[in-house]
Amino acid sequence: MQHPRRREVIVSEAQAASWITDGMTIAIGGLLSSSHPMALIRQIIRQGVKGLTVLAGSAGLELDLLIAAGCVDKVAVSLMTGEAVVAVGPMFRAAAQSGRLQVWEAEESIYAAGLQAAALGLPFMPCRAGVGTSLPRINPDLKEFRDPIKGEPLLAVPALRADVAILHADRSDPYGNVQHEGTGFGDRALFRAADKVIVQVEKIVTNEEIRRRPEATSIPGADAVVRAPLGAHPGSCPGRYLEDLAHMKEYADAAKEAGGKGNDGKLASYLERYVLGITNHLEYLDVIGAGRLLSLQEF
Amino acid sequence: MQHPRRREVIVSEAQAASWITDGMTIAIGGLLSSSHPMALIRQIIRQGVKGLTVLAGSAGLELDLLIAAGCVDKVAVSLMTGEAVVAVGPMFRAAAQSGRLQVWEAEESIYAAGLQAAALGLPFMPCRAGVGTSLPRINPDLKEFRDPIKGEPLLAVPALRADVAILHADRSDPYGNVQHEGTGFGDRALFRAADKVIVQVEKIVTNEEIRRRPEATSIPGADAVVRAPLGAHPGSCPGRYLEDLAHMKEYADAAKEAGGKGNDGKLASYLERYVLGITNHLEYLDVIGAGRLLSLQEF
Amino acid sequence: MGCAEDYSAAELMAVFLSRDLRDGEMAHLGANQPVPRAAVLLAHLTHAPNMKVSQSLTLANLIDVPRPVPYSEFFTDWRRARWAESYRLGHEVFADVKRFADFFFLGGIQIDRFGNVNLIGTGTDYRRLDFRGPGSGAAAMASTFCPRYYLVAGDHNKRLLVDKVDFISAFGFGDGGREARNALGLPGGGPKYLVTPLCVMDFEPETKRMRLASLHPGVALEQVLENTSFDPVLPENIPTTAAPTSEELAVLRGRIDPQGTLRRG
Amino acid sequence: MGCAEDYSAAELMAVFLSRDLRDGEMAHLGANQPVPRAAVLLAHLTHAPNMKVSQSLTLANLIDVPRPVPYSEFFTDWRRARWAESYRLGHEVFADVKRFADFFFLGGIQIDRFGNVNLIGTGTDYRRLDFRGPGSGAAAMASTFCPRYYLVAGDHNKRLLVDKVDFISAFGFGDGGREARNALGLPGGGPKYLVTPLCVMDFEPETKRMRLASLHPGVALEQVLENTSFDPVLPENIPTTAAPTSEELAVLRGRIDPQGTLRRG
Repeated sequence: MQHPRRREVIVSEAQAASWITDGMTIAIGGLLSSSHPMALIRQIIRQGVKGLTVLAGSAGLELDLLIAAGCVDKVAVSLMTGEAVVAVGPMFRAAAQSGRLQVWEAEESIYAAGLQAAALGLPFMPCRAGVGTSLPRINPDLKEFRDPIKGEPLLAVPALRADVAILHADRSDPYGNVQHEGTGFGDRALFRAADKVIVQVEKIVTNEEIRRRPEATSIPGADAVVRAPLGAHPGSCPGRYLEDLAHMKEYADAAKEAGGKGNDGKLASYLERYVLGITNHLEYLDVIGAGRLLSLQEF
Repeated sequence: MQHPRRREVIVSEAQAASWITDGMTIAIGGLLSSSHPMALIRQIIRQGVKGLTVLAGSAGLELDLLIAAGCVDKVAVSLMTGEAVVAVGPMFRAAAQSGRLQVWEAEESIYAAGLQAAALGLPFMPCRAGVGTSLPRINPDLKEFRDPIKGEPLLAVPALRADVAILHADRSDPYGNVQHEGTGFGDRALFRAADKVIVQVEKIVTNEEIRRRPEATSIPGADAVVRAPLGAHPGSCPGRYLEDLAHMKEYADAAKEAGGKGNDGKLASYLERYVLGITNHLEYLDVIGAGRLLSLQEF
Repeated sequence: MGCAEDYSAAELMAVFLSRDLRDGEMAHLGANQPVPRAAVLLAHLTHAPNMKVSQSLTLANLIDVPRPVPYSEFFTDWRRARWAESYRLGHEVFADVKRFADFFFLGGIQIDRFGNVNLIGTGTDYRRLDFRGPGSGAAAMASTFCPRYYLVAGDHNKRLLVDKVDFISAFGFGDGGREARNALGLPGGGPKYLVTPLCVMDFEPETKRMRLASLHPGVALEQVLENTSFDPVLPENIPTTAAPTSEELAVLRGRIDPQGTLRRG
Repeated sequence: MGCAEDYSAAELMAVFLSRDLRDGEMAHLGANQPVPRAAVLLAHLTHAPNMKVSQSLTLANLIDVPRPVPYSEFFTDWRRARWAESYRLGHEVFADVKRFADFFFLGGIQIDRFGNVNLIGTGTDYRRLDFRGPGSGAAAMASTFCPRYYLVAGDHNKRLLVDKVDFISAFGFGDGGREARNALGLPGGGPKYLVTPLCVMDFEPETKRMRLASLHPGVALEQVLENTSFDPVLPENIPTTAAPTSEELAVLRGRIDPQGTLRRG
């Protein structure tokens, strides 16, 4: 009998991103300016995917870029900020104000409740946060109800499930056992709420390396793993590199001109230079340049 | 200005157990035959606490011992087994059959839902598991209801909160930063559902040792920490020691005679020898003996 | 593939179940279940190299384990965590119902003709049970969500196999009928087989009544009927459960059960 | 304790807030909040050695940190995790409402006279906002459960301090009244103070209307009234906010804000 072998799940960014097609619901990992799967996001833009619903949670400029590229129809969001770079993503702001972008207005614990409902196989999760606020009025999916035991006023948050979650993490073995460095933000919750999960990682490591610290395995079974060293750039990645403030400002300046003033020349140049005019993540790193990349390494 | 100092939370088992008084609701950590806070449980028995409601989850003989000692009026339980030693705890069985013990009949995911409701500050959690079963009939606290969004049949599980959770873990610093070895079972959920948490540990370590692996901190802030090396005996403790099968059988045999046949002489002797006739955990370890204890060390 | 002559009923049960498990599935092993454990490991080490096996609340792939996989009577035995690739935090085992397990195994103190399982106790008055059982464990959750599950009986007798359970811990098909589970919104597929030391039963698709699927080699139909409280549906031709191959027994005895737990009884 | 003469409004705000924080409390620092950050660290390093400080989703005690505690404009800056004693897994930050934080700080794009906060946007039609804000963050959760919180304004103007917010992200006291929060079953205590560069406001107990609690040194009442859209309740005697002591400023400038962020703004 031939000794059986395990199936590896490492794929290219193009293969992975091809799972994402027009009209799907995707969930994006990371938080604010850290640990978004930027290599996959740039690939999705290159593939010209349209009409996405994005579960974005507390998002940063990764969401703004997807909106800028015209991929997004609807977004579930609790916070959307470029922090020190720009208070609110300019393209998000413009699209939301014009009504082109449909916003499923959330708040962090409401967003978490929706993801949890999906993971638990429930139609809804109750939530006390949001009672008394405008959220159930401006997001009619949030239903006010009285709990069946004590009659207290609560919100019912419907399940937020995703077709595919895309995440960025530190390492994985070839079989999809993924480990984050740091807290992992809400990535485990996205994994649980999604049908399929693609994780881009800084490094592929051996299975033995994973088994040295099984307690660190955060995603026990990614459906696909993509090699993407420095793949959260221009955001940060815990234990690896800091935010590229200059690059984020370059994007934000272009987006402000396009979103605020309707002058989208700079934004088109940005997209061409960093996303559409190249074919993969390694080329992207070359465009950024080794000197810049190495200067971001965390101490 | 004097340099400020942090407050240490290490106390004796007697000081810790004195927090637990007649009629309280306590939650007990560990799972089946592993990682129950036996040193604290024996101390609670010594202190003669009565009328406890116990959140026991999937329990082993630690629960049987507390029932045998007459401390328990009511128990929320999803499973109660001595595994290879005895299929069902004899004193639990006898007390439940006679009606002396009130059972809040649960199931593991229903129990988990109740704990989660308490942690989330919610009056209830919805649960799909249990729909169609006898559980809502025999436990009227589980209310059948239709969800407010899709109208699906679900159970409403009321919040299960505890006055005090008692846990056993591997290590803690003097400030209550606790780390489990292994999975920690459901201990984090009990921590979150309880007002106060007492953790007995195999070892007190420095704060620097904890900070070497902050990601391993499972209970970030026990209210009291008790030194109790080998304190889960006769159960096992991951990475430290195995079950003491012979001791568990000694207890089970005594309990079977008392529970099944009403002959409680052996049980009284057991309680006298291992619990009531001694004053603390170190004396207990002496009664068990170093040879026996060392023979249980895991490989 | 040769055919082995000498095997125990428990070995046959494990082999039957192992053949029904597929590559890539997630297997959750409960407490003290020697037959299901053997079935999972046999499938894993033969035709399912990508199975994920949950033991002691850790997940691992065991195909490269160089010695017999250790057996323990204690669910939490931490020695089985040695090959762990990830931990299942106790409070999160139920937090992702899609990935809890693709199948699981359930015993009971009563199992009825519609596959309902009772682990709570027997008697008519819940406050004064004749016999208090261990409780439901995770049976409600797993039976609600798992795509399929297997009822496994260590013994085949009328006390276990009843017409109607006194209490339901795991809803199989309730009072029967194709829509029994859909009517309650239960997403899982329900019980697929009952496997006992005498036979295999499945569920007749329309009524969801238990149906004799095969008799183990050497077992007579009467033996089954005399030891079952209800009348199972009987097909026109009753097949015989396929015997283990010598290859299956070699893996079973060499790498999974060298201590002979399944042969003792 | 000497009285320092030269300090910025932001420093005064931080000092005022720090004095209201107690030993043993859990502090959650949000994104890019220099004044709250300074308030928490100042309390911690002076009178609250047992504070737990949440930064970058890790918890730490910082009293023995031997050099200035680093500041970052990015919430997730992992360099602040260097003294971590535990991690707050992102998906679990809200899983234990008792231990999220004992207090927190909230800014807004609008704050009204009953302490309601708007982070969503301004305008009458939600689908066509005049100005889209960043969104509510964790404001609903924190304002629902925290025993108390502080409203912190970087600027004091009529656009920010409005009569009624267009949208409510964090319910303070709704339309006012002592029972405003109880009627909705909100367990937290609501906002305690609004602190601006000009003054401190609290909430009049019966109506829960904002009330001028103190004017910062050198600020005239008219300055506050001219820059506030509503009329705050005015006490008979309006105290002056106590100035920082030289010790407080020494800790603030030496160990917390050596880069002078609070003096620039």
